[in-house]
Amino acid sequence: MREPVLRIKNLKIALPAGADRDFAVDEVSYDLYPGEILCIVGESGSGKSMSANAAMGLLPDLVRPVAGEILFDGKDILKLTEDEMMDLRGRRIAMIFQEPMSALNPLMRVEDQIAEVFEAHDLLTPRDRRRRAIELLTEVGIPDPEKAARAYPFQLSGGQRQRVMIAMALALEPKILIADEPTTALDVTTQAQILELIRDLQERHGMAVMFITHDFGVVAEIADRVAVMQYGKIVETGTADEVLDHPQHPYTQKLIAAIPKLAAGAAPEEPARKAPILEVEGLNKTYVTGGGLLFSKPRVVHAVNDVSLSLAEGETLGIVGESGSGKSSVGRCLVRLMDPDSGTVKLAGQDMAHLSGEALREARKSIQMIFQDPYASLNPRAKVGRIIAEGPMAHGVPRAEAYSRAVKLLDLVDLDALAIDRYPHEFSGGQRQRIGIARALALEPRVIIADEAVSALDVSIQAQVLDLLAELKDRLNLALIFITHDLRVAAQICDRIAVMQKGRIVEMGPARAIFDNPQNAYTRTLIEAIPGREKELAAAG
Amino acid sequence: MLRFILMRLGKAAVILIAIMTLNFFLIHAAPGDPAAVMAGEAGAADAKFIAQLREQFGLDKPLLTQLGIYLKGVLQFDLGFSYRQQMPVAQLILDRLPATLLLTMTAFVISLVLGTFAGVLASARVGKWSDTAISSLALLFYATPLYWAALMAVLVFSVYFNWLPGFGYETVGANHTGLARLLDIGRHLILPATTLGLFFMAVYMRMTRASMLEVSQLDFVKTARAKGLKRSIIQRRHIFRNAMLPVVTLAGLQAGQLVGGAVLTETVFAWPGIGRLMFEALAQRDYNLLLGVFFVSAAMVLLFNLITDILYRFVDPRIRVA
Amino acid sequence: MADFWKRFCRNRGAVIGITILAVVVLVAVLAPLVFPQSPWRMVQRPFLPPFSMEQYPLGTDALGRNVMSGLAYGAQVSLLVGLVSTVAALLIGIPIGALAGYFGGWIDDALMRFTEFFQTVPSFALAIVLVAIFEPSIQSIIAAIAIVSWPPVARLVRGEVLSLRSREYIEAAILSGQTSAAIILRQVLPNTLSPIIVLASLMVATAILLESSLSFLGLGDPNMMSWGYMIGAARTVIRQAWWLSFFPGVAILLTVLALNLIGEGLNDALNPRLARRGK
Amino acid sequence: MLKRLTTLAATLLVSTALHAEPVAGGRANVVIQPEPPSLMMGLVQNGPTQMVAGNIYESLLRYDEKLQPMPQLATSWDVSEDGLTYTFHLHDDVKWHDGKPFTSADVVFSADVFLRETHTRLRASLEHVESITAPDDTTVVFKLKQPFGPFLGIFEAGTMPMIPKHIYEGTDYKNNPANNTPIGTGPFKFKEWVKGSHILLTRNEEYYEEGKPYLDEIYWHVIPDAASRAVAYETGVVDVLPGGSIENFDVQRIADMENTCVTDKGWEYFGPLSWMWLNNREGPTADKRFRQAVMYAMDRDFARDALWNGLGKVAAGPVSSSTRFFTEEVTKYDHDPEKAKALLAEMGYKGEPVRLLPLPYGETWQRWAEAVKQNLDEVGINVELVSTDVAGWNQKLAEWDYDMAFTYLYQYGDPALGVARNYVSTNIAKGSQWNNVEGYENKEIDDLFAKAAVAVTAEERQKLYTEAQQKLVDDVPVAWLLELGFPTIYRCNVKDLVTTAIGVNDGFKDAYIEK
Repeated sequence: MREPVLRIKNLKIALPAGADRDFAVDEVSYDLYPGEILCIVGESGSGKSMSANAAMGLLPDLVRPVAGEILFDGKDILKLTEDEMMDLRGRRIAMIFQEPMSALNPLMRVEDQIAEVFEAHDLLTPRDRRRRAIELLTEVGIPDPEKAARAYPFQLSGGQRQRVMIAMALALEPKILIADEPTTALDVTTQAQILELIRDLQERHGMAVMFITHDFGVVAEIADRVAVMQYGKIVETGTADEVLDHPQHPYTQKLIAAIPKLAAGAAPEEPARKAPILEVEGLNKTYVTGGGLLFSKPRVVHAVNDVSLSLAEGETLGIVGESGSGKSSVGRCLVRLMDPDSGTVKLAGQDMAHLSGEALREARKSIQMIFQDPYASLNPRAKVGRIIAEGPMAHGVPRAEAYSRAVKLLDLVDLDALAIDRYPHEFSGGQRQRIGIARALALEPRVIIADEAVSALDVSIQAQVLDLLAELKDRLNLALIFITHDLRVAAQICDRIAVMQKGRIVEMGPARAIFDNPQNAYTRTLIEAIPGREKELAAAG
Repeated sequence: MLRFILMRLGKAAVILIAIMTLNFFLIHAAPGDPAAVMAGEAGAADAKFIAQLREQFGLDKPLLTQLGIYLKGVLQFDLGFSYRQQMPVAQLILDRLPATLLLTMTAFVISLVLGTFAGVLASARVGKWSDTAISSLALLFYATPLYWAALMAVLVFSVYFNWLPGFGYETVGANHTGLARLLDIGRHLILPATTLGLFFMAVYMRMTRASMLEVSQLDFVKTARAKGLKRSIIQRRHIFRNAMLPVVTLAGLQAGQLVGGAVLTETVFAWPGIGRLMFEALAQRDYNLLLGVFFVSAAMVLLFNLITDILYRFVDPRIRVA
Repeated sequence: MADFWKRFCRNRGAVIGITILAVVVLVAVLAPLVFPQSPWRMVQRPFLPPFSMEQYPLGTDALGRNVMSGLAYGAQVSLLVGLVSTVAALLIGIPIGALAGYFGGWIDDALMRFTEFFQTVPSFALAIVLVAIFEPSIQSIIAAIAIVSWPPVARLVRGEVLSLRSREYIEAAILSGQTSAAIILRQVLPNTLSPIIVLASLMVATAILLESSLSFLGLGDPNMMSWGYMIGAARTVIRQAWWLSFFPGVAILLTVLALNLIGEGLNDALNPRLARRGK
Repeated sequence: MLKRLTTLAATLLVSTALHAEPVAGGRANVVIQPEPPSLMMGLVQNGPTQMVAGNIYESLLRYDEKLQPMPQLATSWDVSEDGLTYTFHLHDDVKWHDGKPFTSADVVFSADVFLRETHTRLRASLEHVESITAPDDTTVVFKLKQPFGPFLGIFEAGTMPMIPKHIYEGTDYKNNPANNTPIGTGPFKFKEWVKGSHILLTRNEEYYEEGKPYLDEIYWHVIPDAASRAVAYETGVVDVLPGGSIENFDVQRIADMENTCVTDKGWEYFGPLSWMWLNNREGPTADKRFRQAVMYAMDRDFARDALWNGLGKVAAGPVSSSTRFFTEEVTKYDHDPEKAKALLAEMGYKGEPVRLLPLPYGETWQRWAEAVKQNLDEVGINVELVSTDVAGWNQKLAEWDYDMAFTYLYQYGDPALGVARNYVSTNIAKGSQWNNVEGYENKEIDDLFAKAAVAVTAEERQKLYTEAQQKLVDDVPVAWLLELGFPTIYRCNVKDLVTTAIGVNDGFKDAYIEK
């Protein structure tokens, strides 16, 4: 076997006093070989990006390595001076980050930011730097590189920014590229492109890539080898195939089992549909932005464009789409958190879209929502009991009764009755999402809209919440609209799926049919972009 | 850009007229009027004399008519006539404005330059003793009553050591010309400008420090470090430029406020500026003059807000293009 | 609460601040007991230097009044004006900010133009005019300070409410059928409390400075002995009696410093988020 | 306190040092406070205007410190036996600053036309005049309707300044552009006025008195801050601090400086007398016993010593001791809190609040009000200080909206000019701060003042005024405080600065700077 380009041996990184554990990384060892892509996988808080940051000398202020070594070119990086580190960074080891939105300086032109890499290492003349910047932008596949070079970051899309980041990382032909969740913030189709680009460049330049991610789908797409981390320790390493197909460690097994399977869930043929409880007809919503008093020209965005759909009792309808597709706007129009411009929303025969005041208040009891962010969706200053009981009380249920019902609801979502007297911050993300569900159920609705309800959760928690939702739906005979960007999640839970693009529903049908036989080109692109799909199909096939 | 400026000017005009109207009513709500004051100063007066004055000043007309006349004048860039001073208001203000602008702008520059410099320094040594020293000093300046600092400065530097003049704009009666005059004014400027600047120096220092620390936590700083850039370049090019955005906003707000807010400093140092002019005009119910001073100081605020916005558009490309 | 105290006390400055403030409050409360005579009473020869007579450790002023007693009674005025005017400013600023932030649209526009308007008039000049017009008295001073200091409150509250407004728990409250009033009072405002408390502690400091500045210019309540008045009265005699302006100045400085330190401590303890934002 | 007094008294002595031969040349740097609104003395007669413009404009006479008339534009004058005809003989070679000759026509224009319209105080005196005529270019004759005792006292520059007829006749006086470049006959000409900075007067080379003035120019410094004015003197920027230009608290320190002379002379004509208006119409102050209690409660000696550097005198009554017909034979009000308490108890005063308006003219007055409030508090009078600015103070007095209010007024040398106006019931009218503001009504007093004004002989007038003073002091219509002693501070090498009863106001004509 070849010599590893980077060896991490018994690395221990201490966390500041008062953290939930002593070491972010505990006795971690692994090697990175030239020309391979090593994926470090783990859920949030597993310490998966710590060792990479240590290799760059970019650990947060209060976090420091206390034992072990990181060998690069025969030298221990941890023992290098800051000047030696500076020489290493960018030239020998480069790094790209998760948030392309904030990883670029908003006040500098793209070309200047790329040129800085050469400047930092005293290479090339200013003019050559600029020329190279454009070459690099061309190489990472940015359309109109000349123009992009003159642009400011905010003028580029997320995917383009990540390409700029990659261009900067590639500038000095480093031996190692560290990619810290580089596609997590991107839409699925963009993600597929970026993954392909990284793969492609890695092969062309023969770099070693350390790719940090939480997403096994991404691992399946890109990894040569995999290291799985939990609580600061590596629990399993191996080639991609070994780990994905035959995980040895129970944690790895659990994680992989929790991934929603594309082929799972819904039956092959459409079940007999019950009577519709919600019928949406010709829904429209446009935003006007900009447009001052007198002078500037307003910009019109058609967020919801002539959307019609229906939802049967006990049915789960998925609305999927990338960011900006209008899927959330549809959900918000349905509950009237947003007023549609036109169209009807018939809930059990009553048109929600044109109610107001007391009538709207009353009608909303039947249609409730579960939100995305488990932290922002609960009032931090209210106890859980109040959070759940408030709705019924607002509708005239006496306090004592509302609270006793809250206890029952907590039981329903598998939480302890004692939770009633505690504050939201005392709960984990998954538990909070359960509280949110209990709150939505408190008014005994017939329809629940779940807006990206599991997107912020780790995959293992996500699986539990999805199971809970499925169970509750059956027990309470609820109809569910499930809005998500994650097609795997949609595939697992939905009976039918509506695919949205630019405010329109481009395709709608039974989940199975959509995945197996998409009719629309965009739907096809979406499905093909699902990371790990091919591998999964291959394994299933 | 031009459209932007025109729009802002239009808005400013509306605000100005609203301010003038409010102040007009406020001032007329005060007991006494310029006729009573001037009668009082005349050394002897009777009701007839005062009535004559009122008629002469147009104070016998209904209040709304007076307001109309005044606003009409303002729209024609005529700030009226000060009966007490027997001069056009615009001229009185123009006589005093340079002194105020000199004082406040010097204080502004001193405080902005030293404040941000100290803030950058402190943020670079966060947690070390030099940071503690700078931060404590800033806190101290922040809590010091401006006028008291001025008095103490006079006591120490002017009375006790006799190093610097403790009052006035220039040596009265010295009749310096050219460079000598500039130097003379400069010497007179040191104490007032410094004491006026102390508070704002503290403000800018604290803000710069906080902003630098905040920006240094942002992702693009990590990107810059990952490129292998030197710390000093990162500090200057990446952190400082971004950290200055909120400081610029604040500075713009305060530069405008300074013009009207220098009353105390001008009082302690007998600085012949419009702050004191306002105070005198107020005591004498010199309506037109007082309104004029308000007009000018409010216009200054709006002007500086506009300058800030324009500056901001140059510094921050997001606003420029969007 | 205990947790809050722990975090608060971790800030050494805050502990110093609260100690100083406690002393000032104590002095203000005990003033009538320690100095039963009016602070205006002429008790000794004028311009008695400090530390020359045990009975009058800080000397006497131009009329032979006890400076020490004046300082003690001045603490009452400073604290009273600081507190009451801040409460008044909050009572103006919070509703305006909350309404503007919650309802948005033209209500927001109108209220914010109104606020902007007040920010365009130089605030100290406006305070001077207001006090002069309504004649200097404790009420007019408090009113003037409140009128010039509410806009930052309104802006802060509006900003907070605006960001809370789109929080999902507010949307959940709307969906659960709660009325706007209930949502503002029960869901929104309690969550803006931390930054408001921090701002309020700094506003008390600013109000004390403002009151002292007004008194310094001779626009204080002539019947109340205040620190600003003492400095203002001492200004003309600063050459022969430095102590008359020095001691009250130190008193203001310490009190304002204490409040600022407390503000920073509160900031650290109440909202780490805002602490990072600085200001 | 005693030590302070002796020092200042000693300094006062120095000022009357020996005279040497006058030297020509030099510039006097003088403080002017506040900045005058205008220098056109025919239109504005307030303190600062008179102080500066007193060197530009002149009247027919000047007065020595005993208030005896001295020649100015008039070289001599005759009074007829019946006291009804006053004839003035003018200098024959006087020129206005613009070169035009000054003649008796200017006098007639000034007194009979211009000032009658613009000068409220003179207008009252001119009521007694039947006609003003100019038989020839150098003679002016005033004919009176009835004898008017103080008539010879109104020919002072501030009271009857000579206005150039050729500039003002037939114009709108108030808006005449010449108001900005005043033209007089005085020893100094107007040169420039930089508002907020200084006023410069230069020597009138054509002045009709041989060799005078000695100074080349007078530079009036506008320094609007009392402490700064003191510093300006200390640092040598200014050489003369006219009375009232620095805070009283600074006087002692400045007076102690080397080469510094102090005089309290030069105010005899004005005889500034301070008192508190007591509203005789309503409230506790309407009760004579309350007003007497106020007199007993006040420690006026303390105020003089602590606030006025021991200068001035405790006022005996309505007439200043430098004014003609003053008498000491009146009831004395010493500081006697017990007597005050007894009087209050007698009238049944229950602590009703009384509002006290300080005079908004600087720190001394504010401190004085505080001291008086404390004095009154100590005998049980519930005083509430009301803070006002100049405008508010004027308004409140003019509208009688007060209980007690500080003030000080000039007496112009004669009770008929500067005293009667404040006590006679015919002079009760809203809208003025100078008349019978307290609302005192007493027929006897009205009669006494009326008779005294037109009595022909001095003895007769003295008798009537003595009686009036005695009655007034018993009634206490207002609470008299001090005859104010305004110290003029100057470098001792500035000689002959104060030579008349109006002091610095017309003093630079004779002043010179010793080399």
